[in-house]
Amino acid sequence: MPKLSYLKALNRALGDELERDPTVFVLGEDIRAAASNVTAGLFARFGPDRVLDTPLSEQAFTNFATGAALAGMRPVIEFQIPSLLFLVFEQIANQAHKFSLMTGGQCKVPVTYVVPGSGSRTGWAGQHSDHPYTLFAHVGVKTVVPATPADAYGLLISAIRDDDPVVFFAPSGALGVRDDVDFSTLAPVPLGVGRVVRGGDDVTVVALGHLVQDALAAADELAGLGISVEVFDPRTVYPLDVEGLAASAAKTRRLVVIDDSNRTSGFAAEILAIAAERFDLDAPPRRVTRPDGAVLPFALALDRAVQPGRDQLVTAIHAVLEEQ
Amino acid sequence: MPKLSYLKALNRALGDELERDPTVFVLGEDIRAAASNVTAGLFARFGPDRVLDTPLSEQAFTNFATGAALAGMRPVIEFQIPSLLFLVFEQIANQAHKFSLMTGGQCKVPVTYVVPGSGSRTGWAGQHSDHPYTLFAHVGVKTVVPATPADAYGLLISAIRDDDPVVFFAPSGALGVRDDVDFSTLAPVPLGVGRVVRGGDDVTVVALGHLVQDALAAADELAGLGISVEVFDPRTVYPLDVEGLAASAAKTRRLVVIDDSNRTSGFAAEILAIAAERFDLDAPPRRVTRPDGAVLPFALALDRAVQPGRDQLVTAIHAVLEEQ
Amino acid sequence: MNLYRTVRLIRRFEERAVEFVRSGEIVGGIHPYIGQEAIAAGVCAPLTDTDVITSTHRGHGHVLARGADPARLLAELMGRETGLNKGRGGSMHAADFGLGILGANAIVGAAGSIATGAAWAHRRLGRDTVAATFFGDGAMNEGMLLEAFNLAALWQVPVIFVCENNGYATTMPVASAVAGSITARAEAFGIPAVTVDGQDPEKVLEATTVAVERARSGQGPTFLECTTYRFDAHHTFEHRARLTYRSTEEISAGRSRDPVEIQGARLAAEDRAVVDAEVEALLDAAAVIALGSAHPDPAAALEFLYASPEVLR
Amino acid sequence: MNLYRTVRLIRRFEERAVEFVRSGEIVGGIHPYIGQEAIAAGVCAPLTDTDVITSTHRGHGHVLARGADPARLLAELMGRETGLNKGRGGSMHAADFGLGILGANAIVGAAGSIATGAAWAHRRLGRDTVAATFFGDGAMNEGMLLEAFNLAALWQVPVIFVCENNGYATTMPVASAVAGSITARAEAFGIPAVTVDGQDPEKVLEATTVAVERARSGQGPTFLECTTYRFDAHHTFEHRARLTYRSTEEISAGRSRDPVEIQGARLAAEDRAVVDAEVEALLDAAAVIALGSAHPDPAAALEFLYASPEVLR
Ligand SMILES: Cc1ncc(C[n+]2csc(CCOP(=O)(O)OP(=O)(O)O)c2C)c(N)n1
Ligand SMILES: Cc1ncc(C[n+]2csc(CCOP(=O)(O)OP(=O)(O)O)c2C)c(N)n1
Ligand SMILES: [Mg+2]
Ligand SMILES: [Mg+2]
Repeated sequence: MPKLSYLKALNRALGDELERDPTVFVLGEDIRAAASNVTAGLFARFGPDRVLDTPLSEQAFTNFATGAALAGMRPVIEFQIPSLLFLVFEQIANQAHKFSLMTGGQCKVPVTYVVPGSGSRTGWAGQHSDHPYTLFAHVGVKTVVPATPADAYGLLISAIRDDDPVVFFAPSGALGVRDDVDFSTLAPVPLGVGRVVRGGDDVTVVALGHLVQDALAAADELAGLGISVEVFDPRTVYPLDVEGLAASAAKTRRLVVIDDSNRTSGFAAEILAIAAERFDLDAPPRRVTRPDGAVLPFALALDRAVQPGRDQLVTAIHAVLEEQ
Repeated sequence: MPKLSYLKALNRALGDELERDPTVFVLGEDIRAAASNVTAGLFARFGPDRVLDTPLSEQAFTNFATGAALAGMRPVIEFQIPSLLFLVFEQIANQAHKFSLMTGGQCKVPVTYVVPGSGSRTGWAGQHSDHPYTLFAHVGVKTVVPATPADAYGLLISAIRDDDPVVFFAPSGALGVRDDVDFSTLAPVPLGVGRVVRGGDDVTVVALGHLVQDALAAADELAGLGISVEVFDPRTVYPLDVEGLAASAAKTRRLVVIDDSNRTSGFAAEILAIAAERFDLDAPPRRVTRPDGAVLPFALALDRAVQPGRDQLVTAIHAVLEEQ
Repeated sequence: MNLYRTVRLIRRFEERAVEFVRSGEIVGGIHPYIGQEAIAAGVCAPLTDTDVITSTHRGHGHVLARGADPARLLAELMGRETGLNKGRGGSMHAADFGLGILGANAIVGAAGSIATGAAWAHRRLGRDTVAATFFGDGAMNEGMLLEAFNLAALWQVPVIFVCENNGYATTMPVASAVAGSITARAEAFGIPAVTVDGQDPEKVLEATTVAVERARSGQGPTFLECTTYRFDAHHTFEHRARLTYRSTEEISAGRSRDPVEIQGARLAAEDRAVVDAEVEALLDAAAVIALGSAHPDPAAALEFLYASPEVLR
Repeated sequence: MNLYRTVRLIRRFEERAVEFVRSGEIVGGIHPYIGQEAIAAGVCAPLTDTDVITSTHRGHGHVLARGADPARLLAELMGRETGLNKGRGGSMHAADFGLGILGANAIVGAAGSIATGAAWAHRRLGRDTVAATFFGDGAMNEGMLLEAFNLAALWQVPVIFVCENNGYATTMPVASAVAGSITARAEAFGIPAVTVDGQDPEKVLEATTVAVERARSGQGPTFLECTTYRFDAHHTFEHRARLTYRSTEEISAGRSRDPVEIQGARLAAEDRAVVDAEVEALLDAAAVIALGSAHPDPAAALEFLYASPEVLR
């Protein structure tokens, strides 16, 4: 079977949707030259009206996309850096997200915001290493963080076709992932539906994006000790597949979340809150996250120290297995 | 004893700090005319260099304050509307917050961001009714939401004197609160220290800002039924007084949180996550929040329907008391 | 005649709305457009059916001039189900997509880029749409609006930037807030800019006609600075607060150039009386309709939150 | 002589830094300043001890021209404890508050308003500080920078806005990104603006001297557009990616006006050789120091997160 990389999956999804739907267009910085590679070849294929290089005017071009959406188009914006989403937080959370309700349902704003390379970028330091999916989930903007090339393809297609704004985070740590993929099976993946990536009986590990790989590695490692780990990837942070999560937790009765957000009120906090409200567990659940207020230091070992990783995950799994 | 209103407490705190420390100055929109009343009289008292009317340039004046802080001053910014914090999210979360670590501790950024009138403003609708304290707590910016005039005074003083950025939310619903206050007892209130507002034995209700009053009213109502409610006000969302909370929960062994954030990954989610990790409770904890993705509709009854309120709180308290 | 009817309609609508704020039928107050009516009237007159506008916190005039039903606007201000936005938006979000009104916007400076995107998209979709976007002098200091000027100029977007310079952003005088010159800011982006007497509907119409022509024929954006004066409060809260940032002399000087009178003087007295009576009858009827309309059901508070409603849990 | 020393120092520092990126000693890459050295040199020369600067993602030149120790800058790029920022900042955040270097900034357009606030505050605190803030042509489209122009002009802040127009924002040519004119944008805010040959350190110095004088004497901001050319990649990642947005002819034309050669030609050959040798010795020593410096302890990863450290839990 041919290999498909995560990055190439994004590129393919964009190309397919541009091809299929003439109202789709892509805009962003350096997307013509495809500096991030996500839009490679698209300018040549679709021309300047469908692949629009923007000046460094993030706020205006984000609202520009909202306006274009109000006029009937489906813009996809590529953002070069995760923190650019901070710069346009008003434009997404307070404009695009609110138009439907505020106008009494007169309009829709189908814009997709893609961040290829979210999270630590190995040496890009404090202002370029955020992974802010929790922020958008909290305000109620649909938020996806795919882990695999096939999910990246399928969720990007769904995000573009969705009638609401969707923020799509492609973690730096996942961009290089390559999988064997039968291209004919590539298909839309619905928002809000999680996936059991690996079945297990003793504990459920919830992981998103690049951390799914860490979770699988931890599961492999622990399998050697006779511990059976189930890995659940919600794929969409909001809306969240609570039922899928509940089913897994009901089976394993133990829960650990690994989350590349800050601890306080992060994605993991929501999972633990749901667990507290609804799940019947045999041990207190645990979370492995960035520390509160985390700013990623430049020096590589420090950057790594601030990110949740496999070792902490393994420790947390042992802890929930020992406790009752 | 004289009455002190919450609004007047803010005004008094600003006046006292401007008086005490020549490096303090206030900037914002219409603060000279004191459109919000928070800065009433300050322009006449301290002049244009200390009370600086800004043009509508929120991003630049927020960074301007960061620059002034780097030069040794203690700026206080008044924001007219909570959603203006969305507009300057990058400037607070990605600039002011990160300077200390990124520079290896070479500098500090003691800026205070004050939002008088956060949350629903009764008829100001979708884009003016946010109460975004969770967002700042999540990124690790110090965040306070005082409930009473004395706390408003004391926490604003502490926020201004703190060497880090602090976001200060004064809820619309609390601005009119007036308490009997012995002015000689007004004093700084430390960040990160909660308060048991009302002692009780059967259940702990965690509430912030204007919701403390709702919690007290619910406690009064339930006292009539023989239910003893403890009301815990963390006052600071981040850093959070986990020990104070833990002590209360250990006593009552039941927990309800009322929170004017959206549900997903809100402040209440963090409290429930901590409960799941650390507390030994007799019933699953509950949260009463805004719904996910909430946009406040204009029509008053709809606006009210989307906010967490006393009735839902009472229902939730009954629920945790009935469950085990 | 039409221009007069529009300015008169806006004026009387606003005066009545202020009364409804006082009586409590309108909750949350409004930003009255009184004094600035000539701009909405003059800008909207040359627009055609396929054109679009965006508006501001001070938006009733724009919405009415663009042809919205006063009864539905009033019902919106009263939060009724028959309102333009089904009572979900209120004063600062009034929209009527059927008329190309993409909404008032409560964030100063936000709508310019939305209008630019909409105009560009309509053009891309093969329509000959022109967009007009209103904003105040205060908005000239918002970076996101200045960014929009750049996009519009770069891509020759058919958008007309209408700056209503009423001398103040709330209490902040324009001279203390805007360094340099308003029109120079637009010109710096290569956008032709003119200053127009914003109290005279015909002057505004004239300038807009030129701008519409430029836009329609693919020559891109135009910037109109319309000088005007706000006769009433920034917002009705000011009726209770005592903010002293304008002298009484300044206010009466400002009021002396009343767009309703300026345009009214161009009509025969009897014609004017006919229009006035018509407007009054229309607004009487609007009030009856609005006041008689149902309040939305609180159980439906989250209707319309998502275009794809399955998200809610 | 000093100007030559500075441009030569920056050039050789950057060439060595690019090597260290290749060898893996510098992780994450850098934005080389090669070709633009005259601007940093010319702007920083007339500044005095109490002045401050802010810098950009392409910041090594500014930091060196302002007098930072090359060993500590290099150590920073290598993430070492002896680095300017103790290895916490890296290339895009290099700062030295002792020298008034308020930091490079990784967000395009952000630093202009920070510099404006710092300059205003120093002035308020009784110092005669002038701030110089560097940014690229791409930043001219960031609203927050345009807003800063307004604040600086309104309040007559002693800040010099230095636009390094190297013709591109990453791959985006300035003509496709900036409608109108760069200097007109500053002038529209009432800020005097000049265009300077950014390849000639003396020309830059001359223009800056006038600007510093204006600022120091309370006459407010000045805007300098320095035309220049980036000889190398936008970022070292481009050494691996094949981005084709500049023709080879254009690149060689751009490189033909080399600031090191322009300034070098003004020196006697032997003087130049002395400086070159000195610079090489300095950088040799810097490399030894940097490479020999300790890596920070991962256990201290969150040191400095708060100025008041009690927050961490
Ligand atoms: C971005 C933003 N900043 C501040 C406000 C609060 N505010 C609402 S209207 C207004 C003044 C606007 O002045 P101008 O643009 O001149 O319009 P005018 O009110 O005079 O019509 C302010 C400060 C806001 N709504 N949005
Ligand atoms: C606000 C923002 N947008 C985008 C980026 C990504 N980015 C970094 S440098 C750059 C180009 C900057 O161009 P210019 O200002 O001309 O400076 P130059 O790189 O040419 O020195 C871009 C797009 C960023 N860091 N910040
Ligand atoms: Mg105005
Ligand atoms: Mg450039």
